[in-house]
Amino acid sequence: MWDRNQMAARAAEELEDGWYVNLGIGIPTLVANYVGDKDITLQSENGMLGMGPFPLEGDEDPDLINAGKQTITELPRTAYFDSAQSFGMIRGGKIAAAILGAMEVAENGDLANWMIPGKLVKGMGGAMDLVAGVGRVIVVMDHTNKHGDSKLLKECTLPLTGKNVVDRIITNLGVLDVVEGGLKIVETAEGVTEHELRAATEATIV
Amino acid sequence: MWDRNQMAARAAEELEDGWYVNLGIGIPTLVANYVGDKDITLQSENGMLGMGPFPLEGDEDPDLINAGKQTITELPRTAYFDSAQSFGMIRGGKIAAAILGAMEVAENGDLANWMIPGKLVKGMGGAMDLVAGVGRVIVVMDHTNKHGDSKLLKECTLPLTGKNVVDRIITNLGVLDVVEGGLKIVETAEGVTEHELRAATEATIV
Amino acid sequence: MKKIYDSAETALEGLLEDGMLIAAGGFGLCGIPELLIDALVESGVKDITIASNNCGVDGFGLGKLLDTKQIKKMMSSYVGENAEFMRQYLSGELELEFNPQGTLAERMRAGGCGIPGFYTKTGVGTVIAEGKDHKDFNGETYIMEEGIFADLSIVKAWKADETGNLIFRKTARNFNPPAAMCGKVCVVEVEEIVPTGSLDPDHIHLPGIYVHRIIQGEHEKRIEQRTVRTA
Amino acid sequence: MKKIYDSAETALEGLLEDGMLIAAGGFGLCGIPELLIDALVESGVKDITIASNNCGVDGFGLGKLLDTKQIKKMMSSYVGENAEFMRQYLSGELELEFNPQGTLAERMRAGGCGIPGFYTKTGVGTVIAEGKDHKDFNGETYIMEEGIFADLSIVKAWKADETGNLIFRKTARNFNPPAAMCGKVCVVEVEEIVPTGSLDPDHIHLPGIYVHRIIQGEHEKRIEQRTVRTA
Repeated sequence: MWDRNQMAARAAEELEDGWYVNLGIGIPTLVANYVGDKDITLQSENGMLGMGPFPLEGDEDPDLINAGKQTITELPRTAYFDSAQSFGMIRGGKIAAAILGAMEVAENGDLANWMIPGKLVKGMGGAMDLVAGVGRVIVVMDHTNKHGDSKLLKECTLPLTGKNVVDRIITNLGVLDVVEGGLKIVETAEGVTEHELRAATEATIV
Repeated sequence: MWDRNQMAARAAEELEDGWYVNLGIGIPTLVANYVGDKDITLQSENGMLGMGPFPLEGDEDPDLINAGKQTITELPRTAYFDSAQSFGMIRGGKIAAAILGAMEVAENGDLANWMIPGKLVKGMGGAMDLVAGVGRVIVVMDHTNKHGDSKLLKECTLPLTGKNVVDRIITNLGVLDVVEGGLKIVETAEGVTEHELRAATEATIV
Repeated sequence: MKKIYDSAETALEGLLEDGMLIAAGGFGLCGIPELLIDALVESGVKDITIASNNCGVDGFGLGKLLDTKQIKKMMSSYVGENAEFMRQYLSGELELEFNPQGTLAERMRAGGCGIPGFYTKTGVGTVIAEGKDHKDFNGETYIMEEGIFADLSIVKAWKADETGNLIFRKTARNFNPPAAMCGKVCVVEVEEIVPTGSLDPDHIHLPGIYVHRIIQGEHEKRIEQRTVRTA
Repeated sequence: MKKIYDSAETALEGLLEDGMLIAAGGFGLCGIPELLIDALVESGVKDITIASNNCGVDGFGLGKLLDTKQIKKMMSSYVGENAEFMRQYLSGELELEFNPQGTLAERMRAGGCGIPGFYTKTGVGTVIAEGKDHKDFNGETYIMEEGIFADLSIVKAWKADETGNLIFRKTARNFNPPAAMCGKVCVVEVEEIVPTGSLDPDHIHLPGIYVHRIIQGEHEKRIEQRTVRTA
């Protein structure tokens, strides 16, 4: 079974040299630590390409934050722009991949990650634009919720972020692709059998 | 009867302090010489606000031209931007007025100034966007063509640049407004009688 | 035409009306028009609709206008981390029109550019698409979103010259240019007003044509999530 | 990912195909991709459609591709002052889709921003509106224009860093950013390539994400209408 960092490391393997990539909040943010010597440029959808690491204590700049509102730094390649331009490049397919968290993923690639009606209203932020626009949508999340129920479902129960948008799912139990008819196991995490992964999954595995 | 410079001077009276204005090619360009101490900012729709005068000999810069492709200069207030932004501000109604030349104007405010089918293909350039977007469209042109025929018509015969778009017409014979039912004489040029102006006009004068 | 005003209060004089639509720049607490928000609180204007990505945080930024119940409706993409925003919405005290972040930014730009509607893939097949025109282009389905035409824009920039040419700083630019573009009147607060001619015309992010009134002032610039790394 | 190529010819390698749609930056002869145009002439690619405000002048800029009859169709706003352009159009040798200048710029931007269609007042009631969807918003009629999705963009900038971040100079910016945005592949020629990190991130006009290949070269930068004043 993979921990958060191992999931992030596995997700980093998805990225190709020269790609412009958007990382969501949570585990996806950790992916930046594992890109190694690949030439990856991170977009922060609030208006920046070339997102650098968190600042050193004392170097925080209130005018320099990421989409999670965290203080960050710039890099030699950094460029700033406004929100309309930022989502123009997202919608226009210039971002090769987005790595996002999720509450639920359905076997047809539906994604839900922005609200639980009557309970938790987070808002979609830029997620709906990202899943509609980027080249490849990779979800990184725990395989089950805190009650032990599968988050990979036959159908999403929560309001959707996007329909038929997820390409690949990386969980603590393994890697699955959305294919014709359901999900296909690409690999299992260390120490996880295919049987265990299937047992923890509600979605159809083909 | 007004000459070119007098027409331009009369057109300059139309402009109000603080306005952003677009001047077309030809006589409209001369209007800039007559704004006096009014605070007028000229747009050049190829991507500039704050257009300055022609350069001194030797100061021409190939990267600094107006929409007529003439070399120009910048001013302390100048800002540059791209063509999408430039026409965004035109379409969005941020330009208070455009002063344009015309081949024909109809009594309902239709304007034709971009082509003579089969004969002269100039292209509309930015004129269609300007007449659709700016606050006020002022046409400056000779009252008649070289054959002595009225350019103020009941209906345009040439392909339109815009429908019901002209607000005011300044010619060598006087000033007319487009109103319900036709054109209304605002004033006549020095030495021109209302009778003469009417006689030279095909459009209905109300 | 003097665009410079001496306070947020005077800069808003004659512009406020109950029930109006205000577009506000800023993302989270970054690049928000703090001074103009405070002046809106002071003014007591009510039943306003605000188009803004967020609604500040509890007690700061646009959150102050939630506390005073001056906001009737928000057009936003994100509620998270603002407890009062979520509470007022869930209790039905506040209307909330969810806009995907990119759709919101593009709707503002569209309004400013005289574009009353445009098609986007964002939100197709979700609640966002309900009741909206659908249209196929090259075999893919898109929905129509409408331009936002605000009565007033409130915006924060880093520097302005006296004609209103604006420069923003780093990610504080965000929604400020599109918000500025879509208002009938745009009021801007800056950290510094510089003499006209001291900005390079190629460095201007938003030309003064969009800017009607300018004030200069001190900004708290609160940080929402202070995160650091160890050396 | 090395984006820098040593010549216009190598930068276009593998990208050209007969019948393709190319978006070109520039206005008149200002800010045109001279070197890439010359390489297109050399390549012999034919039946191309070019989206560009103008088609150069007789014998210079895109006008060279008229002389060689490589262009099947132009999408432009302006023909004037190019005799061969007008001749080929009037004789039926060349297709010409007239686009109002602002519509052309917005169509390019839209294509680059994933917007397949938008509404505009420009051209309503004229030949431009014929055959296009009409729709009313707030009692006014608008027409739908479609985004341009080009196979290739050819663009001229002033400076690029090694990651393709671009800076333009004065009115030579014009159509270059929207043209760059709407191409599947974008090739840029610049006067100077500077080391990454030497451009201020707040001064970049077009981020490198839009730029796939870059060349540096000498530009003639011919002036179309040299006009001067007397001191």
